[in-house]
Amino acid sequence: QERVNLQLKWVTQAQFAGYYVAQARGFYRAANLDVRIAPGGPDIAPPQVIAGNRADVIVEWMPAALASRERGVPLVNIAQPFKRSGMMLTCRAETGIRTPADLRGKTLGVWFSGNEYPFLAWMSRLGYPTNGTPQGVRVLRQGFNVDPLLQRQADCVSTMTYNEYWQVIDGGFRPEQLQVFRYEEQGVATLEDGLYVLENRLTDAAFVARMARFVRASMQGWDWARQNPDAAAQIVLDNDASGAQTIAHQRRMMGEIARLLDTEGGGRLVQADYDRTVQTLLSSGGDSPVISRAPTNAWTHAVVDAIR
Amino acid sequence: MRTGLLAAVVVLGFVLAIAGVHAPGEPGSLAWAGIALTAGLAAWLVKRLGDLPGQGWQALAAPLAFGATILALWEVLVVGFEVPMALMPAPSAIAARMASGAHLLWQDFVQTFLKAVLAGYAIGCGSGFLMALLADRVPFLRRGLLPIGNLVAALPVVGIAPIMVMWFGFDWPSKAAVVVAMTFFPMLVNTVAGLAAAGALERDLMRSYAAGHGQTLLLLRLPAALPFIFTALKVNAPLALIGAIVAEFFGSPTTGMGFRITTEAARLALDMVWAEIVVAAVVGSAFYGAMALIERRVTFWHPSVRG
Amino acid sequence: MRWTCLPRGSRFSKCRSAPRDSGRSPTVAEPAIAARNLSLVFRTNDGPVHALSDVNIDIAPGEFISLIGPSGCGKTTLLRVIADLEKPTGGEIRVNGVTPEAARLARDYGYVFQAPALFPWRTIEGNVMLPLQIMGLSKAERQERARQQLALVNLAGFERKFPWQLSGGMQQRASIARALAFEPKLLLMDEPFGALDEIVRDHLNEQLLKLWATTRKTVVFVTHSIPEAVFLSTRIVVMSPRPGRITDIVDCDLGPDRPLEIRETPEFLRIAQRVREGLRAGHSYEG
Amino acid sequence: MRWTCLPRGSRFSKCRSAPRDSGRSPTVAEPAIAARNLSLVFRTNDGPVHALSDVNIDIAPGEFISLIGPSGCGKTTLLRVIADLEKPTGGEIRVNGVTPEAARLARDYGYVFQAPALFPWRTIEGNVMLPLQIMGLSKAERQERARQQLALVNLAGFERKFPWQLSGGMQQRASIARALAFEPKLLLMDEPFGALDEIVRDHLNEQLLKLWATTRKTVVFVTHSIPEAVFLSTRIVVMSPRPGRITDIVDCDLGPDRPLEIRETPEFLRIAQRVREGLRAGHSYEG
Amino acid sequence: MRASILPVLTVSAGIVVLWYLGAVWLNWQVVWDMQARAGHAPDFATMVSLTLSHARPLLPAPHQVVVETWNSLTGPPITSPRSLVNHAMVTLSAALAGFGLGSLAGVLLAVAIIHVRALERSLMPWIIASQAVPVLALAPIVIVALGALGMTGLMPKAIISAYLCFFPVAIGMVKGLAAPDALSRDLLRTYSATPAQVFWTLRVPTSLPYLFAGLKVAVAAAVVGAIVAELPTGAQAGLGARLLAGSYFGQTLQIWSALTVAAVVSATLVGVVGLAERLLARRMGARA
Ligand SMILES: Nc1ncnc2c1ncn2[C@@H]1O[C@H](COP(=O)(O)OP(=O)(O)OP(=O)(O)O)[C@@H](O)[C@H]1O
Ligand SMILES: Nc1ncnc2c1ncn2[C@@H]1O[C@H](COP(=O)(O)OP(=O)(O)OP(=O)(O)O)[C@@H](O)[C@H]1O
Ligand SMILES: Cc1ncc(C[n+]2csc(CCO)c2C)c(N)n1
Ligand SMILES: [Mg+2]
Ligand SMILES: [Mg+2]
Repeated sequence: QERVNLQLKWVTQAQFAGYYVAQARGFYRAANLDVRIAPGGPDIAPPQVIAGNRADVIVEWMPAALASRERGVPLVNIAQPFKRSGMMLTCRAETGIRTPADLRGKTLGVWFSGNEYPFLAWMSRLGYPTNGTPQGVRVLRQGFNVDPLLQRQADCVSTMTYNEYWQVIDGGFRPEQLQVFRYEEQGVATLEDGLYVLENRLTDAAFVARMARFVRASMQGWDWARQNPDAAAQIVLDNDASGAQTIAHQRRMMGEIARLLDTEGGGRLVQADYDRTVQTLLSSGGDSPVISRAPTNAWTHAVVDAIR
Repeated sequence: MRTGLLAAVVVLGFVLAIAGVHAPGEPGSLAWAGIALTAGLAAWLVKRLGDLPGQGWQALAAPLAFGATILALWEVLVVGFEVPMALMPAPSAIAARMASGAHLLWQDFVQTFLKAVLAGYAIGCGSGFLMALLADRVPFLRRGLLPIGNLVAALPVVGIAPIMVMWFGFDWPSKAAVVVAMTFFPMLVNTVAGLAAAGALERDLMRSYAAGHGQTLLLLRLPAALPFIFTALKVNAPLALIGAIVAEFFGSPTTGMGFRITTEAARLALDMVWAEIVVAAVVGSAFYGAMALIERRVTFWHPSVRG
Repeated sequence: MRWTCLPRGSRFSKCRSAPRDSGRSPTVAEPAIAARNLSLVFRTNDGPVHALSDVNIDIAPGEFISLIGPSGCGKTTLLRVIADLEKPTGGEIRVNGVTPEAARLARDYGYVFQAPALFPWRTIEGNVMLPLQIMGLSKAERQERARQQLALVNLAGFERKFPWQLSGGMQQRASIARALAFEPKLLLMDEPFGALDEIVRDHLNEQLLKLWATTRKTVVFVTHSIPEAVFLSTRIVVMSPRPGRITDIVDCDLGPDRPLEIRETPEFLRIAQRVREGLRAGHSYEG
Repeated sequence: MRWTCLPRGSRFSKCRSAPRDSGRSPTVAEPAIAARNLSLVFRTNDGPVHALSDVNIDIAPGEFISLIGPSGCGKTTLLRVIADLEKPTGGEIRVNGVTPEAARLARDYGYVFQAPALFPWRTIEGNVMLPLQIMGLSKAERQERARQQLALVNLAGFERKFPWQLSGGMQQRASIARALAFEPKLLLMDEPFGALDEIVRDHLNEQLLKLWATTRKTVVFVTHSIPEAVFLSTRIVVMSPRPGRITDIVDCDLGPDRPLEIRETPEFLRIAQRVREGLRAGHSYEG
Repeated sequence: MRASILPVLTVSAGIVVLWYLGAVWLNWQVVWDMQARAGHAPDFATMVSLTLSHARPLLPAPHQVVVETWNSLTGPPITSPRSLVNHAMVTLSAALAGFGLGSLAGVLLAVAIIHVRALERSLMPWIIASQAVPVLALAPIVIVALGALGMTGLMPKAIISAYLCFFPVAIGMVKGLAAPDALSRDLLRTYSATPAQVFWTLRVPTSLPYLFAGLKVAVAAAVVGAIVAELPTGAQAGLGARLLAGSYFGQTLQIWSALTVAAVVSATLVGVVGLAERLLARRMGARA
């Protein structure tokens, strides 16, 4: 059996169900792989982990991956199981926010750490400065959860369709009391959860073959998870060492994740999505742009092609 | 004199080494041998400087030489082995970034140090001190409050920071609150220990004057406790800075040293991360140094100062 | 309170031993210090130490009492009990008609400890001013009194020094100045002149006697010097150790005016001899 | 080293003053202590203090030298310079032919400080054993010697007490026992008997004299008691303050056997008188 | 010991009362908003009971914390990831290892500094500077670097924990080792005692009050360090993981119960150090 170390972007949850399912159902073993899954967390930067040779492949969002590439960690996207973005901005309706135009002068919670670029791109498209001037918006670096919204410290907060949004609902809001803006719909969506490896390793045919088996088994896992959401949620829960997750929440998350997946494509990156992501990032502007020029060779179909 | 010559050799060695690694082409094994030799000489230089008598610039020479050596080695190794910036930037890259990002660094310094740290440090040390006095004054409280004080004050930052953000909002007050929680306990413990440090005979003297509790405190026990209190003030100086920076991790406005460190780290802009770290280290040391300086002046009578 | 001793030469013997268990001074209305069956036992890890046992004494206001006795016999302990620094484990003690605690709270005591106990963070002047500051005197007055007292103990010019910059004897003199500066009703002095040379000692003996004669303070004074005790005291209490108890109380009616030369008079030598015998009797080194 | 003093009665005057600036003992080959133009100035916040000025003295091996002088005249400082605890700012000093530092490193010194300096965390026995422990003696021997020395200073039974459970005089005796236990070549004693009563003091004086007579240690001894100095010493160094200097060196040829009664002999009293005059001359209280 | 039970109870009772009042006051707004959104307008008594039983409170009521803590301590089997006992043990072991390493390092450093003047001058400023470096920011790098050296599991956490706790020990100890008074040092000088002898017979006993004050701070810091170090290891197990997960999912009660356990662990460790101090002091003849 060949070893594969997989570094996740975040803590164990249904967002990564495919990988846990592939492991629990023996898909990896069937592909002659011994996969070790390392959960992430708020201060784990998967690119750093892979640059330090502590992982063979990582789950990362494309903005962060491209940023790393520009800073000397040559990440290459080998597969893109998530087709759509689940990120959105969720506002309390009582603030009177109905359209993006109403955001002016409001306080918005935003995730930083590489996740702020879609937001910045959106704001620069709307022409709102983000430095707290009254003509623009006031930005808070949102912590891990939606408390700022519940406690009225912010008018809007960032949420994922599959996670934080439901925490707002659990916090006592009914959907009609919320106004959501999906990044997909605002045209500033970027690609999320893709699989990335270091460029130089792709010259090794054996490694490409190993990754091909890995991607295939992972996509099998995603397929199974999509069809058996409740069982997948239970598998995720069994793998949660923190003991903090609840089954109800994970089931709901699995349901939402399923809508973002692209299992038919077998994880093949669609170039149009990639181009849109790069465009969005290049337009995010500011004093410290995440990428200053369009990257080259940041993705490859070599691995998905090798699957066949 | 010999020291001066040695210093010149070391400086020349490092200048050559740095120029060498920056020049195109791989440094050969001869170059590495030269670098190792220079490093050895530098260690000897630091030792010599450390043994210099005197209090003025001589006292600064050794740490500066030590620091400069570390920096030079760092530069040579990082550039020489072509370590990616994402893992470890070279000092020259950090310096360049410090120059170009000076306004951001200043803004973060104001937000984190001038607002959160100073406020939190003052309140935290002050309340730890007052709590110790209170516990000392009322034996009932001493027995009741101290165990509970231990309990409350030993809470981990990671746990309280999100709660403080909930309570005090995103801006600096929540960071100050975390700093309060962090600095409180060292001050409490040290003040309590210090208040027990006055000699029995001196206490008897005050007793024979029927000096009130306050007078005994002010005239005898607090002066005797000062060495302990300053220990806490010194320990707390860098601690407060760490506390504020870590607290910014759990929600913040878009300025602050902790904000910058985490966001830039996630983008692998490690030059900026290290620039902030340099600022933190310098500020923390200066803060500590200020406390140490005050300590020397105030506790001039203590054997550890008198020598 | 009047001086109760008879004028010089009016009686044949001015030195008279009081019966052991009633150490009462002849004409006492309300004693400054009255101890009844006083005892004190220290509990230590290896058994109790009987520091005071069955001590009875009445000290009239204005008396000058010396305690003398072998090392470890309980002199310091007795002073500490009087000053409310130690609670007796048996018996009773009254100071000026009240408990030692009440007397202490009324700031009746000036105590010169056996060790100087100066605060290292205060200058010599600052140390002498300490009790004055506690009593709430004005700064000007504090400084004036400190200056006077330091001059009295011949430490003028050392006001600004710190304790560790002084010799042992100088530190002890500073501590004497500190106790005198504050003009207490009751002066408790534990071997104050132990570390001083003969000449300074004589000088300070004279000064103390003068002070006592003019202010009529009650003084309890511990010393190891028999001539000093005889020269200064109205009565000398001889103690003996384990358990610490009073073995003899020697009256010492030399009258209020005592030039240094009195130490060569036969009466003086007789009293001294008597004290020496008392001391030797209670001592474990005899023979 | 032989005893250099003349037998009793062989000369008319046994007490002779040496010329001030050459304090040389008559028949010295290599002095145990030789000081030449020794001076020491303390720098303090308010100006320099001249603690020692131009001190010249030769002390032969086996001599018993007493230093006497007013409080603050530099006796302790001189002792500290001899013991390499203070560096002189001028002049030269040799101990057993080497520098004080070398002598210290050879563990030649036993020093009894003016204050007891007992470690509060050690029992009395532990304190007495401290130097023995440092010299590397076996545990059994340490205990045996500590027991002996404590018995000598009459502290048997207090081995397991901690210093604060002892009276002032008992602490001082413990510190004497500590210095004696380790049998140094050179004994430096700074007012060791200051806090002791006459009888213990006499007893310890005799013991010290016996020890000195049998072991022929060189002893430098600070005291404020003139009789004590005369009783113990072969020579008495009289000092005077500000700047601290030697004003007189009084020979004291009473011979090696000195019963306590010698203190009543006219020779004794004459020497004492001479010392007293020297002391008074250097004193600022005269008149 | 028994004498402190009543005061502790009294003070605790006072704090609990204040805490309840605080809970009502702090949670009022959120609960009111929630009720209003649901179209209710509850009366005062209902409001009070709601503020004390809210699932995502700003400040949970004491009984909520107690119940949650008790449940997660005793509910699941000890080996399960849902058991707080399990997490507490993970953190405790890292904290103890870190405390051991850190206080040893602190003491050794202080010893070195006291004896080699050059060290104090060249090293001390950098040690202080290193303390001002935010561990949490560097922790990922540290973990990655140590992982590259083959250290995983307990060790990296213990090292971060040690890094946080060596400083108070070192600073206190430097002070304490320099605290012996001049006379005692002179005494040993006359014996020409070796530096090692001065160290053991004089410096160590004098430094103990400083050492123990430092150790108490350090042991609490060790727990904090272990918790902080749990985050970049993937926050999988330990009280830090619980805190983070609780925070991530807005499970305020979970945060508070993890905090409670962390505080109890810290306070117990501080108490143990204090007990050791008292026992030692008694052996060294301290006055009652
Ligand atoms: N705190 C204490 N604990 C236990 N024993 C003590 C304590 N203080 C004093 N003692 C013992 O009490 C006895 C009397 O001590 P005290 O200090 O009164 O003697 P003293 O007469 O003043 O002696 P000295 O002339 O040596 O000062 C001694 O045996 C001493 O060991
Ligand atoms: N560390 C110091 N700093 C400054 N001055 C000092 C210091 N030590 C001693 N002196 C001064 O030196 C002089 C001599 O002091 P020393 O202790 O030698 O006197 P001494 O003869 O032993 O007196 P005593 O009999 O009172 O003990 C004094 O005036 C004292 O103030
Ligand atoms: C400090 C912090 N930074 C970023 C994210 C965003 N994030 C990282 S992974 C992920 C998937 C959702 O579960 C999301 C939204 C966060 N939550 N907290
Ligand atoms: Mg006494
Ligand atoms: Mg002296």
